[in-house]
Amino acid sequence: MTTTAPAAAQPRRAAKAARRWRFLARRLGFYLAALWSAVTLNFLLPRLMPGDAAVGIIERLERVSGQQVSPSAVESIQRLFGDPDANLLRQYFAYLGQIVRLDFGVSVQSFPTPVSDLLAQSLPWTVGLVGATTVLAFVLGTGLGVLAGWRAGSRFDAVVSPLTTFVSSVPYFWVALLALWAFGFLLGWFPLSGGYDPDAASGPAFFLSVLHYGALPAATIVFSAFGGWLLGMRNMMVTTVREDYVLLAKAKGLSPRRVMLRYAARNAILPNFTGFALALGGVLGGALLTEIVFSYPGMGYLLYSALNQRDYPVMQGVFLLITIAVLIANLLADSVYALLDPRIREGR
Amino acid sequence: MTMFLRGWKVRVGLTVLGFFTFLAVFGPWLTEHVVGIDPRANDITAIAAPPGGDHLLGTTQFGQDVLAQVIAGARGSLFVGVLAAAIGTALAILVGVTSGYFGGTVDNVLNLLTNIVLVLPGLPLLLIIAGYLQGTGLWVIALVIGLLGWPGGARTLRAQSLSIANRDFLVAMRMLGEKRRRLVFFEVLPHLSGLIASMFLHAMIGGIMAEAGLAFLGITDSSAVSWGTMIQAAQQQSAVLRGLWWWFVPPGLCIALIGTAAALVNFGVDELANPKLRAATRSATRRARVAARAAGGEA
Amino acid sequence: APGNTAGGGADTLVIGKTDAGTTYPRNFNVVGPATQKTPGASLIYEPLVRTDYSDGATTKPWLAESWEFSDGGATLSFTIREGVTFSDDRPLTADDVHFSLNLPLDQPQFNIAGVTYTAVEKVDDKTVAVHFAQPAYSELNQFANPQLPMVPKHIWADQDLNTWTNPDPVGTGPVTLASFSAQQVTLATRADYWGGTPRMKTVKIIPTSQDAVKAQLLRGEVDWAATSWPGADKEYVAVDPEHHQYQQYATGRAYALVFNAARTPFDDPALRRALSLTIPRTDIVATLNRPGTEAGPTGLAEQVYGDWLKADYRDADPAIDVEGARKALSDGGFTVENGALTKNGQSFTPTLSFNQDYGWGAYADIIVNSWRKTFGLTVKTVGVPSVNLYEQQQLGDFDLTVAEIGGPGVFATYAGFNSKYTKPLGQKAPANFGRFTDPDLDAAIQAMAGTDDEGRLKELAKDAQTVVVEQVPFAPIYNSYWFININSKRWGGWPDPQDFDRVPFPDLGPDAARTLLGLTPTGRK
Amino acid sequence: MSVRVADEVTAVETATVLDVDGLNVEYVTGDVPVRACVDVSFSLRRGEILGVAGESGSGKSTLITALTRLQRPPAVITGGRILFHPEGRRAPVDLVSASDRQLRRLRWTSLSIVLQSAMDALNPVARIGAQFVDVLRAHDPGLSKQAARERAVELLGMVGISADRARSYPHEMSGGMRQRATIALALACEPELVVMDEPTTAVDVVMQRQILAQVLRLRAELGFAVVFVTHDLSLLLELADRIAIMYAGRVVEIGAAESIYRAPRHPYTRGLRDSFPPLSAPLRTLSGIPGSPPDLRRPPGGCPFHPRCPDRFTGCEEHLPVMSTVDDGLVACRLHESGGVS
Amino acid sequence: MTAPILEARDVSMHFTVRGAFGQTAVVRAVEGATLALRPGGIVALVGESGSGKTTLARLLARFHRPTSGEIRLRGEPVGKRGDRAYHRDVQMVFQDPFGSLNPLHRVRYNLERALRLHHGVKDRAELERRVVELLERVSLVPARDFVDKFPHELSGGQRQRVVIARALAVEPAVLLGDEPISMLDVSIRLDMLNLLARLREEEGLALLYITHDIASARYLCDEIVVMYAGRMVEGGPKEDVLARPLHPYTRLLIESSPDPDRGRAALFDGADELGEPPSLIDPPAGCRFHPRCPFAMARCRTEAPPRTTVSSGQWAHCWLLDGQETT
Ligand SMILES: Nc1ncnc2c1ncn2[C@@H]1O[C@H](COP(=O)(O)OP(=O)(O)OP(=O)(O)O)[C@@H](O)[C@H]1O
Ligand SMILES: Nc1ncnc2c1ncn2[C@@H]1O[C@H](COP(=O)(O)OP(=O)(O)OP(=O)(O)O)[C@@H](O)[C@H]1O
Ligand SMILES: [Mg+2]
Ligand SMILES: [Mg+2]
Repeated sequence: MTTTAPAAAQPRRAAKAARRWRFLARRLGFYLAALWSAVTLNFLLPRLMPGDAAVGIIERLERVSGQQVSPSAVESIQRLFGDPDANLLRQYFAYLGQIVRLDFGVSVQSFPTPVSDLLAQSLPWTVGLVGATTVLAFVLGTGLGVLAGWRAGSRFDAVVSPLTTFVSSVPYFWVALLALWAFGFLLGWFPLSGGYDPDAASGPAFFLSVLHYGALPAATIVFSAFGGWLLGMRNMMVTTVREDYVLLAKAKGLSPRRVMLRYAARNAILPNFTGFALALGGVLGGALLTEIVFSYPGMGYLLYSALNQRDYPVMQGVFLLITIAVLIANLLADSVYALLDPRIREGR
Repeated sequence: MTMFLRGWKVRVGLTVLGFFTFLAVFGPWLTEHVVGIDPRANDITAIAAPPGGDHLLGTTQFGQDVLAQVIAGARGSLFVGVLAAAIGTALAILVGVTSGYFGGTVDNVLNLLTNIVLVLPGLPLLLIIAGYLQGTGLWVIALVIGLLGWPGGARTLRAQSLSIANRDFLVAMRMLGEKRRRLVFFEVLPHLSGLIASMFLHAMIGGIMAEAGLAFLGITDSSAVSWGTMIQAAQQQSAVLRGLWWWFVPPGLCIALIGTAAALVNFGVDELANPKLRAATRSATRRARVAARAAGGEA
Repeated sequence: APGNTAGGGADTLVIGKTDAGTTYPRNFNVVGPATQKTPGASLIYEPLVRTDYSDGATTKPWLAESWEFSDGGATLSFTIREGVTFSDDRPLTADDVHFSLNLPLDQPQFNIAGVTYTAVEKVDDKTVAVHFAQPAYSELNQFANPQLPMVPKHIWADQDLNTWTNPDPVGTGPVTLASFSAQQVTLATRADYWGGTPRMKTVKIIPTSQDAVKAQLLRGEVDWAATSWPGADKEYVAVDPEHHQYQQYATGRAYALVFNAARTPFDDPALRRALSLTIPRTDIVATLNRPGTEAGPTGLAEQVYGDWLKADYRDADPAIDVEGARKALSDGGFTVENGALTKNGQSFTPTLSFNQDYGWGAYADIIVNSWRKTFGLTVKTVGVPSVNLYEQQQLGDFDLTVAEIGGPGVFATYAGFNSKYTKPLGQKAPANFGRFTDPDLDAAIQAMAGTDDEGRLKELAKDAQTVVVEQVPFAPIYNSYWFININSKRWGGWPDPQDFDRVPFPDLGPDAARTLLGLTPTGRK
Repeated sequence: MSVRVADEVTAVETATVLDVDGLNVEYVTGDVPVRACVDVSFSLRRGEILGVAGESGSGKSTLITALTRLQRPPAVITGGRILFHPEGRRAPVDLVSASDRQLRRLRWTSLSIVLQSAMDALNPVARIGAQFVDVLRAHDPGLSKQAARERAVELLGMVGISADRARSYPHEMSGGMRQRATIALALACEPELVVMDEPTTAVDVVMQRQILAQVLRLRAELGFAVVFVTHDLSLLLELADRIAIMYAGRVVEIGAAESIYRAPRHPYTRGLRDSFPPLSAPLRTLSGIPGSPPDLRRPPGGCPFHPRCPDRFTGCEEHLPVMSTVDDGLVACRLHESGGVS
Repeated sequence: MTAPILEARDVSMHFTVRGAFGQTAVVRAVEGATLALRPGGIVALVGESGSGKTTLARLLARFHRPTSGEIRLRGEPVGKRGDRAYHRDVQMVFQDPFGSLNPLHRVRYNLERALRLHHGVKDRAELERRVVELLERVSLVPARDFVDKFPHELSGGQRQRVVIARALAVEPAVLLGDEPISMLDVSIRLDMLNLLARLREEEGLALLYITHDIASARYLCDEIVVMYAGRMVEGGPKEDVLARPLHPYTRLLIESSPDPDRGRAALFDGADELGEPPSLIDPPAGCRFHPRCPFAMARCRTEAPPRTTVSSGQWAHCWLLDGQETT
């Protein structure tokens, strides 16, 4: 409807840049609001919920030491972990201050190890395992989805799509259990727990052991995640293949491969891509159960153990980190989507 | 509707869903009168017994009958799935349709809320909240899953009702002088019913899976039987590594089956909404190929 | 090779640790309340005395060569063992002991061991004395607590324990930290350890899971672990009877059904007895895969407390006693109507809260099913996660619950039922969650605290047992054990549960040290 | 052949470029197939514009896609031949049975298409220029990227789009511009035949006029033949050399534009002509055609138009009229069957 | 001439739009439009796509509130009236007959709602009678065959009749038709136009007929108003406007419309370089047509031309007419 006269291009471009900035500012505002909500929620949850950290420690101490924690020890522990009666508002601002300084406090279960140490220890594992598998599942699922959608109704499609439906309906931790049993326990091909071979301390041996240890968890994550991408991509492909521009591309006598990839898939992938960016954001919190099944030393496991022991500082740290990752991924999704789809890029 | 029922996917899906619904509704009656075994009774003479004899699907480490538990578990799992889906979908409708239809400040506020809840990481948050509320029963678990499960749907519904709100027939009815509430319920909502049904099915699968996942982490009502608690119990007793497959395979399989069934029904719903998908089914292609071959055309 | 986790050589012992998550923090701050510390700390830092589970859980010397009560039991002087050195070659001195014992008094928030003495005094270069407010013969075992270790004053004196993680620990134990990684702790044994020289050069501790460790044991990747393995006979021992050992050592504690005596109708001992008599202990241990481990009526395991037990209570028949139970119920004036307990027109539908983290639900089912069968009584089971359950127990917010009872010694076991710990319902009680009050038991405990004469102690212990068996503050279900998994292909010399002087439990510091010292290489890799 | 065409096209080639013979296309859905093109036959000479007019659902788009073998499932060609006579080659190619490779070679270099909605016909995520380069290089692998880009600019210039627009995305251009771009795109490889499916329905009259003027001009320059489909008969009357009228999947009349306007033979053609009120001629009350088009799943027996036909007589509901030659045209109506079967 | 029943006086409509990036812009969709509808009269509003025809109709239907100017119903400014009362007099018919009927409701529902809302008819039999009567008025006979049909069971023309019947159920004084026939099959369009003409005759409705097809406008209406880029450029009795267009844009529009009766030679001449309609976000100053106008003068670029009325009530906004005013 609106056409740009070439002569007016210069001032237009400047105006467009200004608008872009304003847009970015707005988005940033949203992200800050979301972050603030997450932080506040994070602050409030442990305080609104019944029970305190000391109970968790005492219970666990009893279990570990096999001895009843004596009444005087109980008092000591309660003294060590905070004064629950302190002013809530003051606590809140102190907390915000801490967050800004990236100080997540001291872990309860590993007292006095700083939470940030624990986070730093777990982060690479999860990012490595889940990050890689998320990418892999996306590539695999989307690739197969392109094929299935391109030949919708073919035998390949007729077999792959329902099968995938089933596969993606299987609870993934259950698959993980089965895989662990079959390939780890019965066949002994893969280790049953851990992230690497501690004896292969460095160099290529270390790297290989990481691959070896990660193979089974990775396979189960890919197994249960690729189906979603496949089905999504297939349906988008089926819709896109019927678009006129694909028909026209075919009429142009281009090779089917080119039509499939450059015209159909290139357009069909757009919604899947948003999902992908979000999935990347979910990486940190995503494979919790898998990590637990395989005793993989990642964030999920950390969160789980923190949860069990009411280690609030760790829980808060993990949760915050995950939220930040999701927000960054959203921001990324926004911007990369705009890169991929010129209709959005130019802001219509 | 008849077209909806025609595809094999929908029929298979509905049959399986129906079967499990039947189990959920009549489960207790079935276990008592047909199987004849209380899912919680312990047969100490048959501990971790493989399928056969008195126990068709074998027994657990506690001498409890797996078949009876699977039947009883249908109720727990479906209860959580359906309730969570109902809560999530209801909220999604409330927020999404209100936001999309009314627009303005209401929309801005609700949209911000939706987006914020959407970016909060689901499973960890679920875990944390459910963790705080531990041991409080399937109700609470369903509630928590539902309360966190609405934003995606709300976003879709918002977009949809936004577009419907500007459709001519709505404008026309508004010009007739229909009240807003009536417009929303009689004109907008029926249009979203396919989408809502699809959302509900998705949410139900999600709810069942989430319950199982939470149970696996020990966040569950262990005095209720659900497939999730069965898997959890099996895992706790190392059933997997001890090869007691009859204990953990049936509940996992049931979840997979019900998920597949819901997904299959969803295919039908999708195809109903998007004729392009319908034309891309195997039967349609086959029919076309036969016709072409009969005519001898098209190399 | 796949999963070559151990990579242990002929001079390495590999311990698989199943209860500490997937990674270790580097935290040797042993007096902190952390539940996730670097494992192996109890082999580095040692207490003054140890508890001997092969002898009625009595106290035996460790870093203290001997001790002596004076002031009628209100003062306790320890004579420090000679020749003990820290791993930085400095000798253990009375100053170190004084510092270590004084630490919980000095900084009460680190009184994790729960010490009860009120002052510490260095008597001479070899002697340190502690003072109590009252006679404390029975409280000697607190010095065996791993949370009360002897630490080097020259290192610890100027650290802020609120932030210090003690990354490079220096202690008196048989090992030192050789290298640390989040997924493996490597300890080097000390040639100059006061107790002798272990034969291995390194001890590795790797994190693993309860399931994974079984495979690792089978493959010989782990030499030593402590995890319960129902079915180990078939799945493990039978595979290689010569090297695969699955050992059980009674901890002296027991899982018990605890009654909330502060709530009607559980204030009635007749009801408690009726319920206790109909707990199908044999069924439970059968599903646990631990036949023969039913607990006796006193809650004291015979394996540990053999000669402390009253003759009547030995070899108790674990079978349920339907007749006795029904009689007890009607003696108490109870009837069961429509599944509810009824007395004097009041009716009760009790609940049984159990720890759902350990899959206790099925055992709870077994118990309530038996009650339903015997009395027609309906009891609801409620699974509660461990932490919440613990909190509920402290608050007295339960009817019936399951808890582990016991401690090092008869005194420690029964002291927890002293009425002095009871608190009104809704307030946290540090012990005695069932709010049990019985003057006879209180008196027996009081008397035990005031003597160290073993004959007298045994007599008092029997009095206490009588109260417990008759008043039933709790109904013991099954005994608790340390489950030890051993693959002795590379290392021999393990203790035998039939006749042992040390429990080969890796976290039981002094016992673990003694175990290490006893191990001999088999020469295989 | 119209005189006006002779004025504009210097060398009118009388050779046939396309011969459609008994073409049948069905949509194979549900239990009963939709017969969207039934026994369609016509031929097209080089440089000629054949207009195809008909109501919505009469099978025009189906015909256009079938002509280029682009019909989408569930559409299936169930019979007939489409003989394409490439320039300089003796043997015609039957597009119906041609292999995919054969077709691909013919596509765009000999046979191109313009679709109804330009917004949908251009790849939304590729720049306009790139879409030209794409097809140019696909058919001439020797062409350098730079040369292809220059050619794209040249082609766009041909339809009055400035060079800097080559770097635009489709959504950045107005509807008219896009439609002109797709026409330029169709001419990129200088085809002999361009089929156009309502290329101007989505734009308004002023733009329509510009676009059609350009098509006419370019045809004069390049000499391609056109099959032009629309529901706007009044437009065709001005534009086309010959016009085919479709009803219910059948061609009911073909004739020179002039005679279709002045003397339509088929009652439907007449009705259609009278559905367009005049812009300058004196006004009179017009009636259109009563009733509505048939359901192609269950077309009425006999002449498909008979239920709406003002001139029907007994037998129309039973006998399917055959194509008969009447003067310089063909008509399928029993009123004119006496003229003899062609 | 009878008094106008519905009038737009100098109304403007500016939309604020927000792009995908959150930036805002003002679309001047309608500016300074003046229009009067009289009972029994049909006004055709023509213009190319995006010229603001629909927006003006929606303003008249009170679907939008004008940015400036006023709408008068029976000579009174609206604004005090409630929406329902207003819509009792003014109803609208949309372009897409499928889109303006909810596919989930039967014909009966649509008509009954209108009757209930505006006439409070509750009685079943009475409702039934009036529904049948309405269907007969729009020539959907036999009416009983149609009452229980769903929209998808009807052809386009039948659907549009239902839409009109629904509007008539209110018994309005004014009917606004926004391209009511453009989505219909060519063969049915005339039928529809004839129906509208009949309604005007029989009920004395005032009708606004929006179209981009000048030929049909000529066929149906009495008066033609031409819009260009949000502004009215010309209006007057139809034959005058078509035979002697005053504004260059009107001329262009008429010339562009297909007309087989006209010689072909002139038609496609010089059509190449006509340019495009302007952006409404940033419209040209002065006369909005000046960038495309072959007669553009310096003045056209800066000043908007005023309304000039010539004989017989034909008027236009064009500087070429400056000083030719006749009254
Ligand atoms: N995918 C399909 N499945 C079934 N029938 C179809 C399909 N596509 C088109 N048809 C039917 O085929 C017939 C011819 O359709 P076609 O699109 O060729 O008509 P058209 O003349 O181009 O109409 P329009 O003027 O509306 O574009 C119609 O009756 C239509 O209903
Ligand atoms: N709600 C709205 N928000 C923003 N802009 C609008 C809105 N409605 C219409 N417009 C803009 O106002 C201008 C006029 O639109 P309108 O629909 O009135 O034109 P029209 O003459 O009816 O066109 P057509 O012939 O295509 O129906 C267009 O540029 C359109 O994009
Ligand atoms: Mg068409
Ligand atoms: Mg419009």
